[in-house]
Amino acid sequence: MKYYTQVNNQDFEIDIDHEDEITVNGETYTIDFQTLAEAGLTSLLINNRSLEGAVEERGDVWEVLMLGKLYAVKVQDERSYRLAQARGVTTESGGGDVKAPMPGMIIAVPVSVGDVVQKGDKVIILESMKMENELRAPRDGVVVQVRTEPGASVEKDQLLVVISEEKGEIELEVEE
Amino acid sequence: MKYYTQVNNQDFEIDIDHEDEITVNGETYTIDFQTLAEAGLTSLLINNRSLEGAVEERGDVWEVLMLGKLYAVKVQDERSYRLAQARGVTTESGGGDVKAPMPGMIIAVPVSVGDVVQKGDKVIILESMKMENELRAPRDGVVVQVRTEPGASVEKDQLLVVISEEKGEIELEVEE
Amino acid sequence: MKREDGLLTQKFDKLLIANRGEIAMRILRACHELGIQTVAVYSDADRNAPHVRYANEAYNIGPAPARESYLVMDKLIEVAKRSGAQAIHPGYGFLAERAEFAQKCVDNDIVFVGPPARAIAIMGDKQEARQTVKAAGVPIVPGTEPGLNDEEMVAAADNIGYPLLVKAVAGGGGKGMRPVHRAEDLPDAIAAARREALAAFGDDVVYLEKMITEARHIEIQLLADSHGNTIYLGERECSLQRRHQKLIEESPSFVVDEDLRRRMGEVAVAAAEAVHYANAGTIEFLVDKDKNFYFLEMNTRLQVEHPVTELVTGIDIVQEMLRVARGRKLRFTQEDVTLKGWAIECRINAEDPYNNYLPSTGTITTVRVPTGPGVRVDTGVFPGYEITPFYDSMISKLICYGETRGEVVLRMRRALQEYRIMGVKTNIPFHQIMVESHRFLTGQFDTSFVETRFSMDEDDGETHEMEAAILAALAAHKQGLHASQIVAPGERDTSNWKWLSRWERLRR
Amino acid sequence: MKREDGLLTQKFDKLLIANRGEIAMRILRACHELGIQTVAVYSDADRNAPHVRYANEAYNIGPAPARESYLVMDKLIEVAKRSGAQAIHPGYGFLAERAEFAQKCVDNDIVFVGPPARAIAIMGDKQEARQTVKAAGVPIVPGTEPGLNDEEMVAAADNIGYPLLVKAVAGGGGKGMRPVHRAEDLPDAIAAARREALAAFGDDVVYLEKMITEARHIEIQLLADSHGNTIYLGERECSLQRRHQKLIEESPSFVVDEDLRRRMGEVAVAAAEAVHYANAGTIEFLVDKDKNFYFLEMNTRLQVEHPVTELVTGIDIVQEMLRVARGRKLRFTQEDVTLKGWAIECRINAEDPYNNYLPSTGTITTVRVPTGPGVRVDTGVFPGYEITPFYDSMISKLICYGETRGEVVLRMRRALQEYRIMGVKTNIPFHQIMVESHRFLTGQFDTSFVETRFSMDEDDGETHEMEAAILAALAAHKQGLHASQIVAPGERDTSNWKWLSRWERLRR
Repeated sequence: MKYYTQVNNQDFEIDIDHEDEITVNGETYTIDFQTLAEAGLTSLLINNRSLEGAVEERGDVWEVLMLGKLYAVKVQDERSYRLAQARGVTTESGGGDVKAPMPGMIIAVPVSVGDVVQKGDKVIILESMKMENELRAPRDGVVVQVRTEPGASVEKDQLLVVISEEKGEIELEVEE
Repeated sequence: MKYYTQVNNQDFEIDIDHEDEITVNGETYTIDFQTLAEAGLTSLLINNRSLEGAVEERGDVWEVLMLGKLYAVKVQDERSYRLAQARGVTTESGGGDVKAPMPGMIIAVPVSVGDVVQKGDKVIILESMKMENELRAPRDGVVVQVRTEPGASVEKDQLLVVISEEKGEIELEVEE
Repeated sequence: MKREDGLLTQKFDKLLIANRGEIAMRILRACHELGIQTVAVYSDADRNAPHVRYANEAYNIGPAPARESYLVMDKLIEVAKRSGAQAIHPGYGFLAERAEFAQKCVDNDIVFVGPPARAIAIMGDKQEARQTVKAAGVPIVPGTEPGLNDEEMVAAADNIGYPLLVKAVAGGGGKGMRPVHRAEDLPDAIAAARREALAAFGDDVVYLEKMITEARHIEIQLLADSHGNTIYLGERECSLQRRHQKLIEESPSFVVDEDLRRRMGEVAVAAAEAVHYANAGTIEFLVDKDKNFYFLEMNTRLQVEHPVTELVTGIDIVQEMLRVARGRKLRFTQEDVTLKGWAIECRINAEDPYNNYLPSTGTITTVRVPTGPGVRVDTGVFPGYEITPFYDSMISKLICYGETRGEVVLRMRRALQEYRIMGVKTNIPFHQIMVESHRFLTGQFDTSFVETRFSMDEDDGETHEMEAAILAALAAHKQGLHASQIVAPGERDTSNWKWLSRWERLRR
Repeated sequence: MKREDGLLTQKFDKLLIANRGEIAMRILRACHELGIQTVAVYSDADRNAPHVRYANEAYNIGPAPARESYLVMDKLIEVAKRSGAQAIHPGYGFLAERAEFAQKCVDNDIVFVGPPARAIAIMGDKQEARQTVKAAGVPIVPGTEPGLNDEEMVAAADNIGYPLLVKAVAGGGGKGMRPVHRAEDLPDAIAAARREALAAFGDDVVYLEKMITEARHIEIQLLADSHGNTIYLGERECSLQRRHQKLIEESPSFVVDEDLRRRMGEVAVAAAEAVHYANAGTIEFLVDKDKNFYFLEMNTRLQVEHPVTELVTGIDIVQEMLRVARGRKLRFTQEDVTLKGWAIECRINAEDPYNNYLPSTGTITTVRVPTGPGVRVDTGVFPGYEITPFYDSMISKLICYGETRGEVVLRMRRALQEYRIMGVKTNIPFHQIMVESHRFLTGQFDTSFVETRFSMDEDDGETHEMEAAILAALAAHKQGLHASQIVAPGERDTSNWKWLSRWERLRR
């Protein structure tokens, strides 16, 4: 079975047809893959290299924690991949959403609809865990929606601001 | 609901009718009982005393590990208790069985059928984990069965020797 | 013995811990090692927390917000009386530096394991603290009086010069504090500091202080008994901070030699004696590049980073706090205190270093702490523990000890690699990159290093994208195989898949 | 550098660990802290073991029985060559004291992290060892030559006097050893010792030795480099044993003063130098009640109980082993070695102290290790780990450190209480009763204490039958409630209940 994976902007085509063998971008490796009793932990021997990773499906990505580092891996089987290609959906979709990373209270909203922002600009100040936290624009673009206001209490993952890459995309983004 | 419990030869009658209250041998306590995310762990606040116990059902007893000590608790609801009383089954049944506590090889069987043994006498020498382990008579009595021989490989919990309290009990024990 | 200034010392055999998390666990352990019975308190959010399970007794004190539970003095006093606890240890944070609470304990004949109320009050008022220690001959940083209005402060700022700091009188731990580099930013900074201080401490009085640049934050740990003996237990290097939150602490410091240690120690003892201090406390200093040191503030409590001092001195500070509070004399003179080896602490927080260090809430699913030689973990979390917005985001303290700084850094590197925390994001990658960085290894850092000269992109360690992709693909494949055995292949149903994933975990 | 006697020292950056369990983890950690790449080997039973997951590379070497995997020298040499490992650390047990293996490594140009093969061979032959050290002026226990037949031994026994010990020439760790108190028991004991030695070591040659009564087992840790420098790192008190298996070790010893330590240390160094020893090793002594000490044997390897020495000396013994094997000089002279504080180790075994200490097999379901100040845990198990009859029953080593023995005993008590291991029975209750016992607290014990004067019934601590009954009833009740929501109440169906129990766990 073929899988299309993407992590940190790197793509890997992975074929899994045998229990003890894997092909990655055309190169074949001997493997021994085990899921462990501790929730989410896995052990992989690949050409006798040993790797332990914690793997959890979270939303539409697989999170892999390995040697202290966290990787978000998008995994698609052939069918999903082809469908996505046909639809023209890029893996960047949703990249303009600013969501609340935790519950809290909005202290300030330094942007308004129509503002042009650059990646890294402050768009929301959220108080939580006794600290003021700055939420920043995930990309260059135009503020197309502001869904909150100072003083509002927000839940985790609540959508606060939407930034579109170009003005023409506004409709499309909202539909998604 | 009433439960009859027995642990280390002590009996406790326990009534559980409310979530935050328990009656033990007629005395009532305020409780807050929680099962934790780690398998088998529980937390009990009883009149504000805090106890953490690991609880697992194992065979016909509940094993409770608390403050480093392991307790084997027999728990019967009213119906099972009455039935058992009616049948006259005592909690001592099976106390004459010598089973293999782990897999291994039989080194010696120092007793034969018909031997009179005292509690603590060697009845089997089993090699396992690179050590010779002595299995001892669990009570005074007469050897009524020897189900193994030197050189035999045995599995965990395999019945090796049966010791009857009195000769007359032989039939009954075997039937059980 | 009861003193005028609110110091009560007497024997006790049952103690209430007015705190939660890792520090509650730390105090519980010290009590149990001394044979003292323990009483825990918990908010509705903490019923299953380790400190509740580990204590001899536990009492609910209200809803999750600290203001309705851990900060309600009368509830704590009432639980102490009800349970028969003759002493209260406040830990750090919450009520630890509230003179009123220390006094309330004493008024109820309960030993407060800390300094006298009067000492807390003086040192808690940053301005009074500065005046008091200045009079005792302790060098201080130039700044303004408190209680000026915004306009007066703006005027005073020019005399002090930039950069400067806006600081809340009631502040601590970086809250209610703002650095200002240009005059035009001052009004906003004053407003922000007032707002934060009001929210955190109910008091919006602020003042200005000169900012010492290229400064190191170095603090001296003190121990004092109620018989007039005060000693210092060497220094802690705490320069690695972000937004005034300490991230890595170590002892000894790279830049402190025997002579500087003795001079700072003696000044710190003088500062404490100026307020008739008792129990454990810390004098924080700024040390500039010419090794001049200035009094910053006194923390009149146990500190988060106390373990590094415990490891290099061999003295259990929390046990000493309890002994001193019982009225015993210190078991050490200054000459008995020797430093051996090196210790480093990394604070492991639930936050995302790749996303502006935003706190990460959620439920911790898996925890495996590093063990083995030279590794200590002080933690209050466990699988099933929920990181909530109610309390701070610290998960644990990972502390390593060894013969030399080099050995400890390498040990920390392997301990960070061993640590497994799933369910929330953590700052372990931050620590990993930091302990590999040239500047950390060579001790070339000051308090502004993390914010101005450190980046997560500096990572020159290996990354393992391909291996991560393989693990994810194999996990997805294995989940798919299970699923196909159960449900007919077809349109992917997410809820169903999730159930199957759990079901698979169950079957293992 | 390659010596005639089988000592090869040279730089290496990749090492194979020819072991498993906690000691494999210990060595892996030391390697990673020194930047050495690691190669693990594993039997079919150990695919998921931590040492496999933690190493950089891992190779299967055969079926679960050690004789078909961990003891097969050629497989290990082959994996070392295949993986490019230039060194092998044998740990303890398995091939650690097989001169043939040490020599095979050297013949293949692989560094054996241990002494020269010749030293292993001499010290491994108990009789030759006695003769060699006797010639070097080391006091030894009276006994017979080896290789006598049963009749000759029975005749010789009368000259030695009872009680005496039957010991296997190839023995170690209590295997192939039998105490004999009366002449009539001697023939059986010889037979049993021969049988056990044959099974364990493939060699049934035994000899007799006088049994020193009321003796303490005290050993001296040595470190030697390949440049002729040998130092001692103080003593370990290992008298608490059962059937010659050590259960609790500590450093320093209650009965060793500065003078005795120096004299034993110097004798130990002389014994090691007599065989041109290199790397880490231990001289075991029996110390009688008049503080006479007798050479018992030399362990030519790292010992299980090395951590207590690490904690009181501050020296990482495993890292030193690796440095010395790379040909480096010792970084310490004898004068640099100072003891500070006290350390105690409890071996946590999967065995039932209430049932004649029978080993307990099964799968470990839950593990929560104690943490916090002064606690170190060296372990190789985890949830899902199966305790099998193939390997020994040690789960972990729990080591506590503190200023004084009293502090450490109290710390050990709380650490034992914190430890949670579910799925198999453990000897934690044994340790709990021991650390509370008057004789342990006052240091009044010898090697026969556990077997002859200690009983699990001595427990005068509290027991909590009622609380255990309540927990069990509540758990049963909760399970029943869940069950009644799913299946119609009626005849109890065990398989169904078990499923529900798991289902409940899943839903939490």
